[in-house]
Amino acid sequence: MDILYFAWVRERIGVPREALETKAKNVAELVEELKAREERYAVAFEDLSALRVAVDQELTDFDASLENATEVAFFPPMTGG
Amino acid sequence: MDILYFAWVRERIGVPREALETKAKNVAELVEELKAREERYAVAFEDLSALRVAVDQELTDFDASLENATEVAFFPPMTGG
Amino acid sequence: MRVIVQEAPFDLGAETSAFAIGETKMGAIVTFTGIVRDLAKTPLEAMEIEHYPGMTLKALEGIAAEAKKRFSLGNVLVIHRYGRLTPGEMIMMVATAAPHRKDAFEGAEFLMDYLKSRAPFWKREITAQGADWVASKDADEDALTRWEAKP
Amino acid sequence: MRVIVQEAPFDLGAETSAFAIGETKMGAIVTFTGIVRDLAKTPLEAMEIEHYPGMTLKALEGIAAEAKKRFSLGNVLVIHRYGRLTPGEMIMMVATAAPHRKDAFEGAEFLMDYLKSRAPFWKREITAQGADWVASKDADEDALTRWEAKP
Repeated sequence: MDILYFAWVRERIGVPREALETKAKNVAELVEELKAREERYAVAFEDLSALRVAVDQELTDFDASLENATEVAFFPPMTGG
Repeated sequence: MDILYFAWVRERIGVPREALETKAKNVAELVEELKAREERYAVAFEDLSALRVAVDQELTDFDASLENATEVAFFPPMTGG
Repeated sequence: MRVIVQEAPFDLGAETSAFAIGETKMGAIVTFTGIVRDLAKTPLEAMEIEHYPGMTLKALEGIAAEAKKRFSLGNVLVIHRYGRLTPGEMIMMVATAAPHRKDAFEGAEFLMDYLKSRAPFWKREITAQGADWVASKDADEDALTRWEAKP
Repeated sequence: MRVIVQEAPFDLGAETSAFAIGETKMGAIVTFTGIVRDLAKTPLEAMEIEHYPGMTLKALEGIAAEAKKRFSLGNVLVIHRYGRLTPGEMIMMVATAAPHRKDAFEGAEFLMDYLKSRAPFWKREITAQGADWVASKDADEDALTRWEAKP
């Protein structure tokens, strides 16, 4: 599974994307897995209310299923326009 | 005093403007004076709710004073934009 | 503030571009353009717009000044044509610049609502069947209550 | 419907003009343009816009399609830039064509409200003091409730 990071989430984690083998069933489980890996993940995912997530390039929630998902992206609230 | 007519008011009265000596104190009195003159005025001013009036190029009401006024215009509701 | 009343066509692209250039304190530009529509049952040949020359510019300037008073706006542009126009031709445009998008949108909507019912223009549609004055719409008059209700 | 995501500048005048031409069934065109504003306490050197290449176009197309579903619209145009922009440069524009002005305005406002908070762009302001990610505004999130309340 490809994990992508944007804006300050990318800066805190230090890479724009990485490939990961995971058994996480939903986004929240994936987040817990990442947080357990290293301090920089724990810092980036400290406050989930400040984060947004897209699964396979569709905005969704942290309880979204990862079944058949190939790409998950984490980022702060968007500031387009 | 110059009296101006626009759109279908102009068409019904038959002239775009005319000069008039009047002692009318307000617009309503002027309208009565005009209606008394000829049938075409009576027809044009039959339904005042379908008309608008400007005194000295400012939109106003039919009870507006004509003191010091030099130009009165009658026309249907505007359709700009 | 720039208010123009003219018979000649205007260049929407050039006007919009000139309006927006150099607005470094403004984050938002909104434009509205009105076009002669051919929606009559019988094909529309032309739209004739009559106006009140002595009053038109003054009325448009008054509406633009009121918009600047009510909203946080930078520059404001109003162009309105009169005379004979054919379907597809542009009748008029407004443009507003503002620090934030809400003021730019509301400023432009305010201008349009007042232009519709308070600027001395009268439209007549010409078809093969003859000429008909366009009736004012209750909806256009009602649109003004949105602004009258506000402080 | 035309949706463009690009790093290069766009020509607001040419785009607006091309959009409006030949819309004989549409009476109203609204455009919105966003400009890099220099309102920071320390002078703004540049605004950097990051985006999510795989998702951006899809997200913008989804927002534009939703606008066409909700309002009586003709053509819709969305252009959004990314990369490094300096103050006064145009960031993005939307344009809507509609038979009536209300739909044209509401369509453009809908597009803007969703672009602000639902399109994957992130802005960073660069000053002599350093770089700061622009925080999302509660007001932008709140703006969406206007559309969610509607059927």
